[in-house]
Amino acid sequence: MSIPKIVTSRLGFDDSFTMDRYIKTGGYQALRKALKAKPEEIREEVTTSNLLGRGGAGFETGRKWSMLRPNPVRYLVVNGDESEPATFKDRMLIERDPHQLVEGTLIAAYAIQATQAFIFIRGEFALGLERVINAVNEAYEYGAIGENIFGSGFSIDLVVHPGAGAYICGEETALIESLEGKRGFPRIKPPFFPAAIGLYGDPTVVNNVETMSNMPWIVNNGGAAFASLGEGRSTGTRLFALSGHVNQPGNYEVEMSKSTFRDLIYNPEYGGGVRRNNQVKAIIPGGASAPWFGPDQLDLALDQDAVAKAGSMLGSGSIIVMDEETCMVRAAWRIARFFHRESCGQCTPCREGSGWIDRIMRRIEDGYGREEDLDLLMDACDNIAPGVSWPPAQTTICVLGPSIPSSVAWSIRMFRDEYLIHIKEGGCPFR
Amino acid sequence: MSDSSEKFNISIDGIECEANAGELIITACDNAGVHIPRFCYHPRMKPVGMCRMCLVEVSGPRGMSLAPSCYLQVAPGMEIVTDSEKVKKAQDGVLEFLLINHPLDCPVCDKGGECPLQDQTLAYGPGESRFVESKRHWAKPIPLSDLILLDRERCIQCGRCIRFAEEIAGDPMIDFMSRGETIEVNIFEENKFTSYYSGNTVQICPVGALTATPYRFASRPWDLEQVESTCMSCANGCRMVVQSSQDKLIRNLGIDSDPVNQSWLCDKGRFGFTANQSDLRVTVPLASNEEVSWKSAIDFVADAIKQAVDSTGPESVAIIGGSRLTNEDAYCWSKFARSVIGTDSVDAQLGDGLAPELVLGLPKATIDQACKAPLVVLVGPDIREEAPILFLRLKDAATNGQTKLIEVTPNATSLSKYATQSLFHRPGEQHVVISALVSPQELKPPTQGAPIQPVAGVDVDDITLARKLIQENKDAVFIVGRPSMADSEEILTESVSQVVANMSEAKFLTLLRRANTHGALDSGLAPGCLPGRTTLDLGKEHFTKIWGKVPATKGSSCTEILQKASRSELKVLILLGADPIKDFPSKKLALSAINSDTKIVSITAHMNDSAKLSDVVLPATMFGEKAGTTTNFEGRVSSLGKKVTAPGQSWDDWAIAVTLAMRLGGDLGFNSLEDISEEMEKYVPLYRNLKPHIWESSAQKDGIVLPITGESVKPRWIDPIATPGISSLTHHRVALRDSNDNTLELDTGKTSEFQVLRFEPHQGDLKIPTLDAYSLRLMAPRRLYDAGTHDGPASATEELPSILNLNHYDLDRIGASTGDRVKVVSSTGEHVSKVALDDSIAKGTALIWFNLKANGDEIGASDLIGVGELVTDIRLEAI
Amino acid sequence: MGLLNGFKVTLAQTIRPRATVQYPKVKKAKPERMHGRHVLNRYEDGMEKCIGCELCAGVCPARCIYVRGADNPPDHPVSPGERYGYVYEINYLRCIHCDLCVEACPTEAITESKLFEFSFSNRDQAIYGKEELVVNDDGTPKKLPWEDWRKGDDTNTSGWMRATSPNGSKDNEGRVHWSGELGYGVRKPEKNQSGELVEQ
Amino acid sequence: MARFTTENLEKASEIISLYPEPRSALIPLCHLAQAQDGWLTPEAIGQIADLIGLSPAEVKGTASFYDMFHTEQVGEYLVGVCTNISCMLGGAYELLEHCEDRLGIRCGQTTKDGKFTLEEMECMAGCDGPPCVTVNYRYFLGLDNSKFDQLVDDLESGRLDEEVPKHGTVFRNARQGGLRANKGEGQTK
Repeated sequence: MSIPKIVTSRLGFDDSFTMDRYIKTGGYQALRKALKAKPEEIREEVTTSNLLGRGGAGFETGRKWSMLRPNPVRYLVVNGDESEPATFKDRMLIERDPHQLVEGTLIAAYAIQATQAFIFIRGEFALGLERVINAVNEAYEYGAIGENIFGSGFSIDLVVHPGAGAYICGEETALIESLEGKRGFPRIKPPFFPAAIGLYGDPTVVNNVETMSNMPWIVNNGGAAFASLGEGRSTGTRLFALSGHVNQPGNYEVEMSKSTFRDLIYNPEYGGGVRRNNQVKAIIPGGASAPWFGPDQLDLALDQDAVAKAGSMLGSGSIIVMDEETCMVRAAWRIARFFHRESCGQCTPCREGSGWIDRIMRRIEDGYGREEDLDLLMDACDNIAPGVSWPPAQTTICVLGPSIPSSVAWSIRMFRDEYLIHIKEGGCPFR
Repeated sequence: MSDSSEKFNISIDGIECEANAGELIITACDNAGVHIPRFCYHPRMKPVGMCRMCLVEVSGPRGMSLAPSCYLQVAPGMEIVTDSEKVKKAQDGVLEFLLINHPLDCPVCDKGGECPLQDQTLAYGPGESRFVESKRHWAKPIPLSDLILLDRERCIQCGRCIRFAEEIAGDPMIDFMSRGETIEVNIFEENKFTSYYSGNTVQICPVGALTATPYRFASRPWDLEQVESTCMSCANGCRMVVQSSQDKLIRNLGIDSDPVNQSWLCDKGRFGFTANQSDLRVTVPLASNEEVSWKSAIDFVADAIKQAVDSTGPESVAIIGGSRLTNEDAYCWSKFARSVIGTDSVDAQLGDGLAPELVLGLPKATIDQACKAPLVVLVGPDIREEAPILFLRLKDAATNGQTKLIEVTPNATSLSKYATQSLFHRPGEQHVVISALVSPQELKPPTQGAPIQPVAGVDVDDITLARKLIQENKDAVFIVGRPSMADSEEILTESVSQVVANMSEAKFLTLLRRANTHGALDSGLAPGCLPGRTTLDLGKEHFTKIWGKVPATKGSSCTEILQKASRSELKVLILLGADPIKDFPSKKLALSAINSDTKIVSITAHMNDSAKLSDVVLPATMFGEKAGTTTNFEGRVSSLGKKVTAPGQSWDDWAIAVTLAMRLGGDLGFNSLEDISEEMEKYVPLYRNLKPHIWESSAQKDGIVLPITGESVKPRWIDPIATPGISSLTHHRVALRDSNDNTLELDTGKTSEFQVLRFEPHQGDLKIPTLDAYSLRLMAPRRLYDAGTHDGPASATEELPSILNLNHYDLDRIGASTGDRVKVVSSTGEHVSKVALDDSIAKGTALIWFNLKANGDEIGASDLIGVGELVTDIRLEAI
Repeated sequence: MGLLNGFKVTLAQTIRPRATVQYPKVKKAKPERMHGRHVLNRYEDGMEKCIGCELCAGVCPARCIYVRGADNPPDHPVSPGERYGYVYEINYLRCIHCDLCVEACPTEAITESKLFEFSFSNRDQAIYGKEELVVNDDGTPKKLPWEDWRKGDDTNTSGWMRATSPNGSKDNEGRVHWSGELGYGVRKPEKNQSGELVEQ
Repeated sequence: MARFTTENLEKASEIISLYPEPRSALIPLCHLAQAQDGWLTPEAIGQIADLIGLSPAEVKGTASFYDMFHTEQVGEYLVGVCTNISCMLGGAYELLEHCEDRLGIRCGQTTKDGKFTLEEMECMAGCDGPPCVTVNYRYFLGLDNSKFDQLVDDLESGRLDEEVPKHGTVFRNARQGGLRANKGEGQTK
């Protein structure tokens, strides 16, 4: 295949994270180019590229920028708090190509004329933090950050902010709260849309690490070149994090819309097939909060809209493959447990509901389930996200609430028999 | 919430109604009489949308969807559905979730019976639990402070307490800890929740998670009785309900009174009822500390008065005190003193207050007016220590409102954080700063080009900035009070003179310490004053007609009375709930007066230092045990409720006066409380139209500011979930609609009978002695909790030692360090005290909190203060 | 004939067995569900069941019960949990033995024995306090000198058949809701009750 | 111990200067305190509160929200085993059981010698090598039972000292100096 590597071009080098290698491979040229253009030209390029946010929600980056409220102070915050289960693409970009991230951030900061930029990196990424901080220090020395960058008259400071271990801080308003030194409680929207009232009450753009890493390429090659890749709204390439029962789990950059889930799982260049040549039982196409797909949907294209139409989402671009030897109750329970542990505790349905669902699921898995538990689970799910449908309705401040029912409800819908076996046999048949 | 008066139509459950722009859906529904269940929402705090109980269906761009009504604002044409199946299921679901981890120990829980969670579960919740797993467990109640206990199992994480502490009180000593299902409210290690306002968190807790030790397990809601009343812990006059069980006061709860306390109470007021049950209560008449009958006690007092009047004239009988009394008591005593004894030597203040002409004669501002004013100038003490709820109101005005705040104080106060400008001046030189701020002349250097010297220790730049603000806001509200007991009241009078002379539009709020001082002054319990805010000269004619007799000349003030007593020129001194030994600024004078030949009669509810040395002690009823009205420092009259029977043989103060009068051959003409209020209404123009039935009308539950302007007060609908525990109050709008009595036939306060007292600015020239390099100027401010007998035993704060506090510079100068003993020399003599370091105190200044309990090597501020001195300067010597 | 007609009823009655007995010389057995003087029960470990919640006082139509709760002393707890009945008084001059207190009690602390024969010579005596009401260590009621206890008066106290349907569900009808492990007085089911002890 | 060293105090004020509002420095300062002491001591919380103008309760409340801050002492090596979905599919629970046996402690406990604390982690973004194990946030991917034993041996013998810094130290480098760009008009709030 001859699709360009947009964000993973340097990953073949062992020293991909160094300034040396970065400069040798054309680093900071895009920033120079961008600084010569007008900010609105850069914004135009990005709008043309139709780059969708790579964080999960998939919102057009250009449109997000255009919604910023006019204000003397504007902030750019890069969301590197990657904690979605089975998502590990940002960690790779942070650890292996920090300069690309820094350059992308600076381009974006220039484009939106930010007054200060922050890169929020998940606290657990110790190596990543060290490398990005180094990259930022080097970039300061190089003159790429700070006052009058490359003599362009544009000045900005870039602060690397470590997180401290809370999944919820990936939610943009929680991330802003956390960056303000508060508990990572998501804010209520309205009125706290970051573009209007964000960090310290000023308009703020929050973008994902992968989104930022795409910036240098877009500036170098133009938005149109980016838009020519992929199909429809899903343009460019995208990093997919493939994990679970595949022979070669890993991050793979593929052109959007052109491949299918099957390609990704079975292509020897990518997943290399399912372990022990087993059959695929189910896949989770976009992180823990996404509804599940069965084997019949493997031929769906890796296209944001196509997947949405099929009733799920590409989300953060992580694909979890489960083969026929997997206990679906256990898999669904583990995801429910994750949300239980990561609920921030603000809204009642999420705080209490996640714990309850965790406990019921565990009971079923341990063999103490009752048949009425299935209806109970569905009803509890319905109370957290009325309708238990996709996209979910919400009774909570943020979307973590409606994410809880997803794995539970879909596993019950798809594998009700397996639940009943657990209940009738008093335990897990896979153990 | 915006003040915009724009109105538009919305539909609630299919019924069209009007809503104000910027209003929250939940408020609009409340106004329409549709109740939406809620837990975290509190009308006095910012919405957070945490509990999700208030979900309703709202029309939006994507059709009808569930949305929390507590933070969404109404929009024109909005459709709101509060009773659809979808909404009911959501409410049911949220309650089921809340009950998952909530223990069902309602029979043991203090909230059981008045619990919003119980009530709303019954109304909106599931009938049965589907939860079979085990609940979350925490250690049962943990103390957050000596007063507040927390049961984390019962907590539903609504965050009301935390938000109150941070948002309203500004004391963020509690916070959420941990995350998710294990989230808990807690304090940091050993830092107790020692806020003055901690009791409010108990009141607003929608479950029994926070309980207060004085009420813990003491009663159940169904055996409580309640009466509306007004707090008499300070002169702020907070509205509250007083609850009792088995004829014992058991709990006070704040009423959401819009113009006064907005549902908050300070801990002193909230737990003040414990003073009613104090061991220090006097329950029988005592003569020479022996129990006697009322008859012989009255005989003794009457004989003493008669003898004194006969031998040395009526002015040899004097009365001090009156702030504990109701307005009716005060009027009765005023009449008794003037018409029966014939003395004008009556003083409700103890030399620690403000001159009557300041309190009665200045153009007044209400709390509300102060909080809406563009500029408030605080001239005086730390108001958190003197009027804690006024502090909350001002803090709110400064942080959430448009009010700018300038403080002119000797030291940093609790308001400094929120003030636009803080001018910390040398104690005793306040009037110099005020003069620089308000006078038409700008500050000028002594000679051309020379730098301008600081004014009383205040930086010139600060003065200039503050001056600019004041000159721009000529209608500023001045809050004035005594910053320190060591400064003479003349200093404040001088400051006020400066303001009045230069700013004709300025209004004043006069801070008074004790509860009904204002009412006592209104009733003429001050030398040279007569009821209705008039003077002896102006009102003599009128009151001679009514009372038959009024003294010819002005009597003595408290200081003069004590001086006369110490010189044995006084025969009888009646202490009307006063304790000069504790409260008079100079202890030396108070002691020598009480220990003199003068016969001392103490009419008191508690055995205090002065009562112990009195010849006769008469037991009086106190707050909660008597009805009547009281007047706060705004001049707002509000009603007092009688809830319990007074212990032992205590009498109402008015009854004591009536009996004494009869024994002395006079007749005050009163047989009941109603008789007194009737006479006051009839003959004192100030109280005109203040008929008893007014207190029954819901429109005036917040009290009425005198003089009555005829402005009608719109009562609030009181959210029962915001303040659980108060059984239905007639503040409810429903009740108002029903009432069609003509209570608002109130007239203007103009008087046809006599002229009222007006404050005339003095052209005084105070000569404050210059502070010499070897001396320190004493500052003796008061704290909320002091050694006064009115305090309940439950105190949220640690006890401070009564010792000398100095900054490190002065401490080094005498070569002492914290804990050392030093010799203190003042005009009253030599004393020994421990010292402590406090760098918030300015150089050259020493601070002792006034009237704290002094033990061992400690010193009371009143030991050092002399009489008739403008300021108190002291010298220190190392021992 | 006419004469006898008039005596017909009387004569018919004279040959019937007598319904009255020579009380107090003769005493009839008391009905199973007789409500008499209260007892305050204990758990088997001696702890009092009363938690001082005042629900009995709240529900009492005669207002004859006075309860005050207090914090359990941590070293010598009187009842399990935080709170115990510090004061418990019943005024028998007012009590109507309606058993509503028994229904209201969340811990089955108060039940009624079948004793009704007690009289007082002064009003104070009519007010029973905890001293009189709390059962002995072996779970039997205290028998006070002025009370006339008969065999069976202290067994089958009323709690055993209280609340046939505690939460209003008909499923509970006919089931014994005396909690099995709760101390003194585990009862056999009454006639027509299923006899299944509900698990706690 | 407990209070910041002079050097760290300097770092602390440097960190505070990076942000428009001091409160933002809360998390970095807690990291700094933890790097110094291994856990977040009450004294450190008190000092951080002073530095950024909050009450200690607020600092503790905020810090306790985050998993990485320990308000009680933990072991020198914080061994985290991810058991989230991808790692679970890769046998994480089986490995976790082995870890418990090998270290002789249950999940969440600390060994008696204070060396190891075992924790069950949520997804650490190491899904390409399940099960993912981290020691003081340094990754060891694709471990099986014997490789884990080897890892424990290496840690105990100090062979990994370079690679795995002492507990609490998340990152070993920091930004030097404060802000360099001119604070624009709007930026000083």
